[in-house]
Amino acid sequence: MSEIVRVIGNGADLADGEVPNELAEKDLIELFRWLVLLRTFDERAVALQRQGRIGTYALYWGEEATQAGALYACEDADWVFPSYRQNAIGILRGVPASTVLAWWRGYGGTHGFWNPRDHRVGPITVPIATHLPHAVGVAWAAKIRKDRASSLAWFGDGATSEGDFHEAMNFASVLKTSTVFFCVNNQWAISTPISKQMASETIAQKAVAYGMPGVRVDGFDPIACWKVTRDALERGRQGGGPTLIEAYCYRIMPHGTADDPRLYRDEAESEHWRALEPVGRMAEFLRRRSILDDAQEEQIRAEAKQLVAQAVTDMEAIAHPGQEILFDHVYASGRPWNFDEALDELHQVERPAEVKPLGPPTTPGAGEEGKTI
Amino acid sequence: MSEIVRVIGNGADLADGEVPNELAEKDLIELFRWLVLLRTFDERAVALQRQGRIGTYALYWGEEATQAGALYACEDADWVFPSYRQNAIGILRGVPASTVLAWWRGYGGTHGFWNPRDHRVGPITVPIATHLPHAVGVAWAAKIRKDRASSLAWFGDGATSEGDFHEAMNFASVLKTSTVFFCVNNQWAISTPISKQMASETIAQKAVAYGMPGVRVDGFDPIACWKVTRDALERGRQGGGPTLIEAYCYRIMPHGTADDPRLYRDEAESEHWRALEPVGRMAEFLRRRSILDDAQEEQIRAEAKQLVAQAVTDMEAIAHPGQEILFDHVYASGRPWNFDEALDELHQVERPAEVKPLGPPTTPGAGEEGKTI
Amino acid sequence: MTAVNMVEALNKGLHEAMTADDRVVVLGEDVAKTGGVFRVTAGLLDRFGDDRVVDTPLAEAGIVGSAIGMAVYGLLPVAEIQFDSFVYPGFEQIVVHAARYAWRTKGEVPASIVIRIPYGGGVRMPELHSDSPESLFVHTPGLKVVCPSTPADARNMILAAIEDPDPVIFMEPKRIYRAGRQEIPDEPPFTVGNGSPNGALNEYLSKARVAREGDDLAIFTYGATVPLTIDAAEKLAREERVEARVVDLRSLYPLDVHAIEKAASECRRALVVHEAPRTAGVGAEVSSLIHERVMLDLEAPVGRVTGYDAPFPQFANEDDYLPSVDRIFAGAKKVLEF
Amino acid sequence: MTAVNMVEALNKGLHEAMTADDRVVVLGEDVAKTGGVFRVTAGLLDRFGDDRVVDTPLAEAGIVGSAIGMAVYGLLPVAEIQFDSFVYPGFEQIVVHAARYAWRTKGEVPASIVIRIPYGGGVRMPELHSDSPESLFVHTPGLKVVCPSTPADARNMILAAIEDPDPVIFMEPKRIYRAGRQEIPDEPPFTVGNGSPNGALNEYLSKARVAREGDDLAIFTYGATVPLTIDAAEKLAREERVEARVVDLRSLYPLDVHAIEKAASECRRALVVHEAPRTAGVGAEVSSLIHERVMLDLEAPVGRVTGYDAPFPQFANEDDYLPSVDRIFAGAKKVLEF
Ligand SMILES: Cc1ncc(C[n+]2csc(CCOP(=O)(O)OP(=O)(O)O)c2C)c(N)n1
Ligand SMILES: Cc1ncc(C[n+]2csc(CCOP(=O)(O)OP(=O)(O)O)c2C)c(N)n1
Ligand SMILES: [Mg+2]
Ligand SMILES: [Mg+2]
Repeated sequence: MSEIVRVIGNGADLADGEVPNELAEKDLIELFRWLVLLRTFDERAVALQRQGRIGTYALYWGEEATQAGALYACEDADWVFPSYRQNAIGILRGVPASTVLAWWRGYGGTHGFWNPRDHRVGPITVPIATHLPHAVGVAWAAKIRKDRASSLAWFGDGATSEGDFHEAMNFASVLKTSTVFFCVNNQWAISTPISKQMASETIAQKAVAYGMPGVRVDGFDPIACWKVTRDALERGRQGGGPTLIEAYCYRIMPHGTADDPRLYRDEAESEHWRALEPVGRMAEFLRRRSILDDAQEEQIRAEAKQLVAQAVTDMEAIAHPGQEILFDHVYASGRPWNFDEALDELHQVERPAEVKPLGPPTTPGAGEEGKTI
Repeated sequence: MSEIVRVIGNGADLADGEVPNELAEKDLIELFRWLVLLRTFDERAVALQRQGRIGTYALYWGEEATQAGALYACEDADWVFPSYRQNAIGILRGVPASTVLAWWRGYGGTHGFWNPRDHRVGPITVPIATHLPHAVGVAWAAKIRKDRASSLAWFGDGATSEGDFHEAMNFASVLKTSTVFFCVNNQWAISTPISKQMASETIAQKAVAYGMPGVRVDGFDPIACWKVTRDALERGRQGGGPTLIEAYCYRIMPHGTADDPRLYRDEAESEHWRALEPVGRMAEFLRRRSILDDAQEEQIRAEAKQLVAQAVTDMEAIAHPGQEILFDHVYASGRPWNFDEALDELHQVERPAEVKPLGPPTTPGAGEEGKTI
Repeated sequence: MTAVNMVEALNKGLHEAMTADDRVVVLGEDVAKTGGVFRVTAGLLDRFGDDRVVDTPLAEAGIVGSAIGMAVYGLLPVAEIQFDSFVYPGFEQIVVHAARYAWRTKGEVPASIVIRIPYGGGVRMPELHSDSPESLFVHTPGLKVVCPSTPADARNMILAAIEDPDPVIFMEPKRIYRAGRQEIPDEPPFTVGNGSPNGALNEYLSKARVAREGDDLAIFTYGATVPLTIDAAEKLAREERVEARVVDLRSLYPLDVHAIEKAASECRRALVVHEAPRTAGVGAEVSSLIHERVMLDLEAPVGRVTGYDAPFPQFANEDDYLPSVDRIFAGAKKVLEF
Repeated sequence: MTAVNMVEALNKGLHEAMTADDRVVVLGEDVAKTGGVFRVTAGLLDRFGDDRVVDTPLAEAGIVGSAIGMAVYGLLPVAEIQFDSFVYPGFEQIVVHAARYAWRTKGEVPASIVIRIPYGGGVRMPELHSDSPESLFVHTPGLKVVCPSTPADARNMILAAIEDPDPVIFMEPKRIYRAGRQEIPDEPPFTVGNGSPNGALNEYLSKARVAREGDDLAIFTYGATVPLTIDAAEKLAREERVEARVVDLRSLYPLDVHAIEKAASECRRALVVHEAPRTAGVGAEVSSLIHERVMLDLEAPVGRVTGYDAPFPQFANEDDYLPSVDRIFAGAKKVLEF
């Protein structure tokens, strides 16, 4: 099967490859900035969850390259569709980080949701693989309208088992939409290893079923992720149809903040992969090429920290949403009659005293042992 | 992509291949007998529909090799799951032909249904691709019970687009069930040609997505269909897991008795393929080898005719089912209370006068222009 | 004015919508080249081209899901589900996405799609071509569910459904697709795409219609059972000297609660009729609403004449399953004689 | 006797069923190695091996569909759907196959599967982990739908569901999974696989249970709202000197109509409580049944306190959405003061 595309070596036995010409030094720095911002957000979110300031959180620590690298390859008009795992991707496109945090705090409406058209970033999608047909529909619509927009959707190795993955891949290939199917193969779906998820040697080879190119890339390598995505988008724009990208990596972390991987896997394996994590690896790479120095890195990290800190402040400044939010925005055409009656019913009783911004931090045994998001 | 397996030539430029050793002359005659029986049933059913004695019917004229060839390769313990297209497959396993006809006459209960365990033949399945997971489940259960049984399911080219096809293929490959996915690629799904159904060059290559062998076979060649199925079952039984078979052929006939293909395709193309139809081709083949003579063929055809004629008589001897049939067999554990009340309601009014065994033969414009089954 | 049947009326509405607004696209299995198995989309391919009228692969989740994506981008897709029971594979996309996209995007990006579903029995088809799944959608917050029973309504309602920013499940009673012709105006009642004429949405998508006047009994129904109910009402008038008011609900979600209250309390007796199974069906909701709101006006409990809580039968017995004029008549008498 | 919570009770029942009958197999996402995200299937893998306890690929139609196939072959599969909303991709298999297999095979080969669905809100989870989809199944002929509200019922009902030849949708109120412990007998009430002790099925799968005695008002509910309703009843007793009878429906299809009639007519006032959306929900059916059958015994229309007809909210607002003790109390007072 196809080779794994890689650009960044490990500074030891694995040599660095060529940086594509189109990526100037300032691009590499900007890409690094994105990686650091994603990382900073993620680490902070985990801390917030531990403190009971947001709810269960699906962390993506280690998968930043698959997100920033792919997004950096997109044009501004291109649409991207995250799963829950790429929950913060919008912050690289202008969605306020506080909005994403508010989503995890259990806020809806204007606090926790955004308008996908504002930044061409789809909503956080919880039901596995269901956003893939949407990505196809968007690119299909753009094609009909003769617009230049492409689409990209991220999803996991587990998601490839769902019917929606298959139907979306097939629609895209038949309709030749410019869509990138970006599979983050972190080798785990909660406790299920990829060996129980599929019998194919690679995920990339699933593209053969659709007469579509399938590419494997090092999912810890942001430049390689950029490169394969750029190539796929280029081909798509020229009418070459969709591409399946398999970003081979590993879920170094638990599935979510309520998950305990020691129940089902040997954590020594995670340690092995941890050495390849993308943020440190990119920093090393830039240092080897003298593109990044201590001061600059410090500054980038400080800026990210600052941005996320502000987001936390902003999130916590949001007043707990009123009860009316239940009926807001359900219908774009206006409230049906029964909503008004429901509001009356709602207002008749005192608001439940137990409504807090959040319940206590997840404690096993408290009936909240669900560890999926 | 893989070669198309073929054994029977056309008596002209296309040479005959080797008949597998395991197929003795009596097997070839028996296989021919099956082909003739299926053909006879199908032609009679079309006539019955034209006469308004059964309802809309999904004919399979030309696809007999994919059915008889594959079934002949099965052991008695192996389970087979038809779509609507293989509706009469059960008659080769002991399901009364009158039962199948009764199904098309709109009869349920003991008249039009059978017990799949009696002959290891699944029910006629109308919703596309939904029987594929059942075939997987049966083979999986057999594996758990350490029984020798395998399973086989037939489905069309269009069915490969459904999520259930994908999920079943994936489950079978992960669980290594002994299952044969027998795709009858007749190149049409009602009015939709395969070029609008998929972008892959072949259907067989879809097996790559599941790390499963994919095989192409001439769908008009019963011996070749036998051979690839036998090989697949052999591999499955030895723990080699499932196989995808693509039986390449053509839907020479309309989709069903209410369909008019002239609306969407050039019927000259059908004519081209008609020359390859399996019953005549098998007869010619057997004659070339002097396995079949006129008298024998005559006799086989006469027997088939006789069997089907008897089935028509038997079907028409069935009294129109009573109203109680609505509530029969819905629950194996017995009738819930509301069924008894419903029966009371039913008996309160005179039975609708307009209940006839059948409505008039489908006439376009009469609100019955639906042409799918 | 032209006399058309329901198929022609829907076809006319689709032509009008596609002409008025080039964001309207039609997709589904066999909708383009043949114009749909019921010919509702006939002629659209020739007129509007294969960019806007598309024969899709055979996959309902793919159809609904990609239609949602198109709507998110800004188009107005009209998806056809070939027969009722084939909507089930698309059910997840409808419930978790179509119904929640507006909610999930601050009301700014509703899944502005129409899902057309020819539904119901009476056409002598094999298994799973005769279901009435509307209650499943009525129970799903975020959707609108409508069902015409006349050619004129069908045309107006399909236009309004396309105009409506919210996802509309558009149930088409296939049994009466060609049951009769009705004169309809040549010009559409409004132009699709002209900035949501809310009056039109209100008029055509949320209001019940009195299909027959009467004051002795209110019968609520929709779709293919409307003409049967009118026949039963005529029989009641003839044989029992009872004048039943027949209310064609048209909108199943939201229900036109004022029309329901009014008819029930004016007639003091009420009956609901539908083909779908009884338990937790639309009839249960209408019955509950009436009792909750105007029970004191009633002389009898609200009756229900519905499909039975059994799988839709093989077609030789479908007339036993379907509400018939006689069953509606008997159900009405039960309410009248209480 | 051992004191167990609902998770432990279900776990015990599954152990008992698997021990008694080797045709019982358990399948689903993450059910084996970790014992399920809620740990209901914990320990089964170690005890019964990976042939009978299987972590499947992530695909609900595949799970339900292959379970049906296993049942057709002769096994008794228990499938887990990880969370409520993830049943929708398996919906087609449930409606067109699980619900119709017996019917389609002369009653000889029912799809003898149990589909376990942890459902409902109150656990502070993100979108689509808090739905209550039971009404969709209640409306689907051919299924049984049950829902326990106590550890003892959970254990008896899971055993009976496995024993039952028909497909059972087994709704598990995840909010009260660990809400409290209850003493249950060490020995199971019957042995699974011993030729369908019909008494047991009848006892544990079709009968409502009076969870609190009272004669002034009948409140019908099930699942996680049972304890809340009992609290509301206590409050009614304290503050209003009204003794409400709380009826835990347990079986949602078929409903225990005799228990419903009896309680409603004896109390003369009735209320239905559930989390699922109101329109065409179980409450609508219960309300309709009561009015149809015993309206003359009623002093007031049957009330409904339910989830709203809106998508289940983001969790910071879920307590606003869910029926609370106060809302049930208010709903009861409305019925009482009518
Ligand atoms: C339809 C559906 N089924 C089940 C789940 C529960 N669930 C949440 S995450 C997850 C595993 C996903 O694995 P994968 O696709 O590999 O993505 P990853 O979590 O590794 O990013 C599961 C089963 C869900 N969200 N949606
Ligand atoms: C889920 C579902 N969607 C749609 C249909 C309507 N339908 C019946 S047959 C058919 C075409 C099937 O084509 P294919 O799979 O190639 O099989 P063939 O008819 O050629 O044997 C369609 C769309 C259906 N039966 N089930
Ligand atoms: Mg994964
Ligand atoms: Mg075909």
